Amino acid sequence: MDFGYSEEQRMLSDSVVRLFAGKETDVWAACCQMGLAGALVPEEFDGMGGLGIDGMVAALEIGRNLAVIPFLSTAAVGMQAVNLTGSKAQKAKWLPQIAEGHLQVSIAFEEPGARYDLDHLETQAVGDGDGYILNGRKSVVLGGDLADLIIVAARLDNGVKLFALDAGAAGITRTDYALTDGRGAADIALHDVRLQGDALLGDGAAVMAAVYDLGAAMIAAEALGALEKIIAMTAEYLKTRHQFGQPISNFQVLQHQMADMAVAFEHMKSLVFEACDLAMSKDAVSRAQAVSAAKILIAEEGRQICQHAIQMHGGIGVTDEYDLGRFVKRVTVAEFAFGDADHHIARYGKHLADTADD
Amino acid sequence: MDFGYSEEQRMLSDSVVRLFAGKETDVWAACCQMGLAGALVPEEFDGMGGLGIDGMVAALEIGRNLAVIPFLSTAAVGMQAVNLTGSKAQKAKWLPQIAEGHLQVSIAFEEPGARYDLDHLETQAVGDGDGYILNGRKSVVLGGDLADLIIVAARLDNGVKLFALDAGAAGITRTDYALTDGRGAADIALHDVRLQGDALLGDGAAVMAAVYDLGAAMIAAEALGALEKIIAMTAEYLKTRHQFGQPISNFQVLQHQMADMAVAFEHMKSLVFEACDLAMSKDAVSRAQAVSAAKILIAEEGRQICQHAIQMHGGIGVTDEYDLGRFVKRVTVAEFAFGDADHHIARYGKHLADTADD
Amino acid sequence: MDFSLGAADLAFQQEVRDFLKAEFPPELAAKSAAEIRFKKEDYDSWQNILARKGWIAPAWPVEHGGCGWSPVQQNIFDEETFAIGAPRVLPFGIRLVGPVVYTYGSKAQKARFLPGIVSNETYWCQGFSEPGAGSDLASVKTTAVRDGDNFVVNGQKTWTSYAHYADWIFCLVRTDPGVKKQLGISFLLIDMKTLGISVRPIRTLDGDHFVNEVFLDNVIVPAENLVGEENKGWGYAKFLLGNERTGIAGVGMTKADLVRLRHIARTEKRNGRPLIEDPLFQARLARLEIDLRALELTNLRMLAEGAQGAFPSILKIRGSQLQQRSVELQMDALGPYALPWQADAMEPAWNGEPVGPDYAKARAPAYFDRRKTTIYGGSTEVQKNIIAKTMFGF
Amino acid sequence: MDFSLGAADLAFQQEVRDFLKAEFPPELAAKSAAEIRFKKEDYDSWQNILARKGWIAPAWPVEHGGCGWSPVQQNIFDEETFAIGAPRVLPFGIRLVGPVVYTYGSKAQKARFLPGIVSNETYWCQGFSEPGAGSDLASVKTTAVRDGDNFVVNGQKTWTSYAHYADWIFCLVRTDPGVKKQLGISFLLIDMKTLGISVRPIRTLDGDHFVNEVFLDNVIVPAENLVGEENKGWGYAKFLLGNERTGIAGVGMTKADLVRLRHIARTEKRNGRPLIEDPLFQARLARLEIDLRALELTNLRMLAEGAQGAFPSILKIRGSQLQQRSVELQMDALGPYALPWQADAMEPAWNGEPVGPDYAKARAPAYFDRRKTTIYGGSTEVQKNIIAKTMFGF
Repeated sequence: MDFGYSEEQRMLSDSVVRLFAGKETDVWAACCQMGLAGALVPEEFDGMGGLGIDGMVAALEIGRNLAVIPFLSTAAVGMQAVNLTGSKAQKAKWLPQIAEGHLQVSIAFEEPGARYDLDHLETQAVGDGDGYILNGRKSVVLGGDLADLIIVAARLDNGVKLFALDAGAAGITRTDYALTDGRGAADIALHDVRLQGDALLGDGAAVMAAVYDLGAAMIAAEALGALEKIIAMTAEYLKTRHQFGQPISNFQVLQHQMADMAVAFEHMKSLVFEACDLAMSKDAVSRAQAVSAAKILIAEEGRQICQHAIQMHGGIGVTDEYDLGRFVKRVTVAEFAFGDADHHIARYGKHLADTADD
Repeated sequence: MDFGYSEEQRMLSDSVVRLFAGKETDVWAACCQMGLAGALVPEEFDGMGGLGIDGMVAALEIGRNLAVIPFLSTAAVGMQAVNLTGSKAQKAKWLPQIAEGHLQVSIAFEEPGARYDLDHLETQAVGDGDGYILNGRKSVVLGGDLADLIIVAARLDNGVKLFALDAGAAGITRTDYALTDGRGAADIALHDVRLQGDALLGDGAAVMAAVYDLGAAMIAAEALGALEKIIAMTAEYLKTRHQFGQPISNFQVLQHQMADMAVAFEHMKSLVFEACDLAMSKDAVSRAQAVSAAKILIAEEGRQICQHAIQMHGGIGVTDEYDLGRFVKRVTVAEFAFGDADHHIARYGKHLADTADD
Repeated sequence: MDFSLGAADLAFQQEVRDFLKAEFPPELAAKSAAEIRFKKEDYDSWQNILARKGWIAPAWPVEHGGCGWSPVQQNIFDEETFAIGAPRVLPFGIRLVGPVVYTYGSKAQKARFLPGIVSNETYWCQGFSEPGAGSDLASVKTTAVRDGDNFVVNGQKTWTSYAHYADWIFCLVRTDPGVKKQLGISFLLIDMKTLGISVRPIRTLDGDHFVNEVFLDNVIVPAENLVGEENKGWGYAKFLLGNERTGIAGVGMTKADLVRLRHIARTEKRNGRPLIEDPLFQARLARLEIDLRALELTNLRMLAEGAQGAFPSILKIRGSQLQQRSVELQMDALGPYALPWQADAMEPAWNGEPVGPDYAKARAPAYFDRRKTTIYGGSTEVQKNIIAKTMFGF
Repeated sequence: MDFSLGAADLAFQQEVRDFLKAEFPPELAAKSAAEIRFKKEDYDSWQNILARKGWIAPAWPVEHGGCGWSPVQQNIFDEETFAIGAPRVLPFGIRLVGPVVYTYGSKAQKARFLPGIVSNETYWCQGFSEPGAGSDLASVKTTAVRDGDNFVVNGQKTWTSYAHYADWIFCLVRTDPGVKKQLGISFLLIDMKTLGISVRPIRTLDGDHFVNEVFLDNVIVPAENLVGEENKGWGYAKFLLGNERTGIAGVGMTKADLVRLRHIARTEKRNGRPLIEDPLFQARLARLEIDLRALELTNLRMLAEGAQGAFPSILKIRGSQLQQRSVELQMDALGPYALPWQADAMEPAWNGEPVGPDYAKARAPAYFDRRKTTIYGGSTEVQKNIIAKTMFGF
């Protein structure tokens, strides 16, 4: 049993910290140069072959530093979708490009009205000679505004398949926008999009959940990093802010709220660690339960921490000029991306009920 | 709009207060003498013809004084079951006896495994000449340990009927016990109980809900009275108790917990008032929504108040020798009798969803 | 006990409804329904209608141009106007400075300032909060030094709502720095056009601009603009802060929020069923409706029984919490479409096409905006201190 | 990072399981399953088995008869014994006074007292709390006045768990009333059979008797029973209170509670379906399981990383809350059968027939009993004070 970073993880963490502390103009390019884009890419495809915990090491720093980079969309979930479903040739084509930072990839699994239900899939693929024709709509595709390659889930005959679409292909309409935390996304409409046969990656059903779980774990880790900063900022603010002739950290009610935050944070941290540890595991049940557990705490207790932090800051906490709000918005995005609390509690609870032993 | 007691309610309240403050050896007999047993009995049957709010006036004092008397079982729900379903002759036979305090009546609606669902009814009545034969089991019948008359719900042919059973009838087996707050109850088994034809009161389906709602409103009012005392006791305790060289009421965390209690209490009080105001209303929908609303707050926020009160008392709060626990146990019984929080939230929510306007 | 409105109040309610039906501008109703942010011209348009009708100052005595309505009538009016989505009447003249002027002002001040408020010609803003003061309102650092017939004012105010709309500002200023902080404060009325005043916008978490910093740099204020006595300003401020009784719970606003919430919950789906039928969401919605009903009744109890003791604080605490929970649950109802940030789509000038359902754009901004409700107007923490004081009698 | 047990720990876990399978008395297992309250003979029977095996003092150094296990091993042992429903080893000798004696006691005291503890011959109780002291443990009023080779002790202790089983009591006594309260306290070991000691039972909300008042009336205690130095007792007490690190979170107990809870939730029905499938109940159960997993991992993190800073307080707070929530949800799972009060049915001597399902009788008593967990051993409020201190660095 060991809850510390390995030597490699420590090095990765230090590099990311240094990079974010610097004044890079193109942060993602610098990240790619130090290997972050390939952190989770298998070694045989020019990556570092990292696992979920290695991804977490990066995600924590991304959250702590409010970095807006396509690590999650491209280097984690986009990469994993290709890696889990692609043929040897497809992987050889795309994964090294991802690792080098030359290709941005997004997953487009969710659809309007699906509300996190990956089985709710109306996008249709039909055979067309050697290739396929796709029609459908995808919603809130993270990184979809900048993606070069979009991994789309669609029904083909009676199965669910993943396809790799060139973002510039005819028939694709993107509506780009920013999320609450500033990262880009897009709604995507597919109208008679024609694909070559080699755009078919493979079976989607089980893989979608695996990819989605990795995304949930990574964004939970980002939120954990942001929450750590929120708690530290709030403690610091209470110490320096004076009211009624004393630092407001003297007020017992505020002291206890800080203590509540600390209690919640340490427990959340444990679950995020476990979720990330299992985020690339093939054991779908353990992975799903651990990821849902972490995601629920982030959504529920993370939100609580954010609300209390704003409250304890008072007026300054609700201004857009003060950094607190940016961290809070980062956590809020993590609440709603890759399944909200109710989605995960239902998934976790169903498994609990189905498997309760007697 | 007027939220104060009427002249009559003030008098009723004062009488009950005086009575409980006295040293009566037979409290219920004294209550009956002052008319409490007949407070809700229609005037034509020798009662005071009071409504839900009048019942509340009494129930509040019962809760404040931890009185163990069959007001709820006999004078409220037992009376109301007879009153709403009985023929003129049946009412003339039983209601004056109730009003005089010569008859204790309990309702036996719920059954093992029904979990507050009044439609879950397995007790069977079959015709037998001019009369009926009953078989079934009833659970947690409030006041069932001392009842002279038991109003039983049973299926007859395709309908649900209420029957009035003499508690001493052959075939009735009672298992008596005390509830957490000291009031008596019984589980009742009915094995080939033979009834005369005039034991049939009438249709049960709609009436059961009305009677049950009255019970829920009254026990919520009892709990409100108990909670008022709990809050007052706690405030008093904090003022007198010294620790670290000062009264512990100086600690801001405890001050804010008391404030939370006050906020919860005033809002609960408003809903209990409304629930009792509508508790004998024929408008089944308004009554049900108001009663469920009050019952939910009592169960959820009432429990919170109890837990915080114990916590703020520290060690003394968990001893059986100190009065606090008796009040807390009274509230706990009110949480589970006549439907728990989940029962009422489901009922309230279902109506909300069914009737949401667009 | 009687929970229903009496005949006179019912008739009043009908009168209000008839008036609103006849006079509330359809273009404001449309803006409200589409959640387009109201601007000065919108407030103006509605407040002018109310002023013409003589209904702009519900709580003021009739002699000063007010309605002289009872608290119950004021509450009816509040709820009815909120229900149709009317802009709230900006409170700074009507609810805040007006009563101070007619209670403590000189005859000349009454004649000068009150007509402009009830005719909706003069917009006011409130210069109480200062940087770093927070809940400690009496720690006023802005100074006013007597210089002949004038005061010279220097300092900074913050969280000044709608200062950019305002013609006048009412300020707490320190006129005696040598005494206990509550004793050296005066209450001064200042023309916003005076030389030396500048306004800097503060953008809030929802991306909107309604609060400002106000800088006062050697601002010359005629001494005749001093309200009441010098160094007695803290008393007037406490009067002002304690004066607002109806509307403290925000019942009307939260009711309107719940209408929207139910609409969203019927429209959104989870597992193919309307969200309102999802047991977890339904339970939360039910719980919120129940708490709102409790708040509404408790508010009515205060109106009927008088705003004594801890009552106003109790309503402020729960009322502000429900104002937060209602928009929080609206946001939760969206699921993935809570993610796009579309605050710009709430601006009248915006002409793009929002993504997701039409009610999505305002949800996250509303959630962030409402965090303020437990902070301003006496934070939840301050209100709890007050309640504890009444409970422990110290 | 590695979340799993290493090979050596897995082997140890297997050894513990094998031992428990072979040695845990079936009659205790039956009592535990039937929720019959353990009495002295039950504790005795199990603790004798552990003592014979040499496993009664997991954290003690081997030289004093302990196991010398690592924190992780101690945790494994805790969890395994809780899982089978074994009585917890009463902590007063093993966990509390023992380490004080072997750390601060004289050679003679070690020789005299430690063997009785590891052989399970001597039962101890803890004389710290006094009436009216609450969380202010240092406000000791019980006095010990030197009289030749003896102390004469007068005072009263309260919340003294299992004083009625105890042969000895370790007491905080005031030996110098003239100094700051923490500086005048001594740590005294007193034979419960000494003249002048009387024990009065206190019944708790669950109807059980395990705590007591202990009255000390001119009790003569040989000075050789003073641990360490006179007036240094507060330091030993703090050592004792801070010494308990494994088990602080109560993970094993709550895990066992959840096994029972799941059983109840599968058995009880709502609307004809198992309660565990009811969405609201299932969500609460899931939430509790998740919080327990978080607690378990956080506890392991502390064992691996060391019990520094606020860690023990964090675990105490959350651990005690989950101990409460688990029995609360068990009670809620019953519905109407939460109402009958059947605490007597938990007594070994009772021979009636409880009403409702067999698991009903202990639910309400357990709910009330567990309210103590956030009060004793450093209340939640005290723990939060400690956490805040570490966060603000004062």
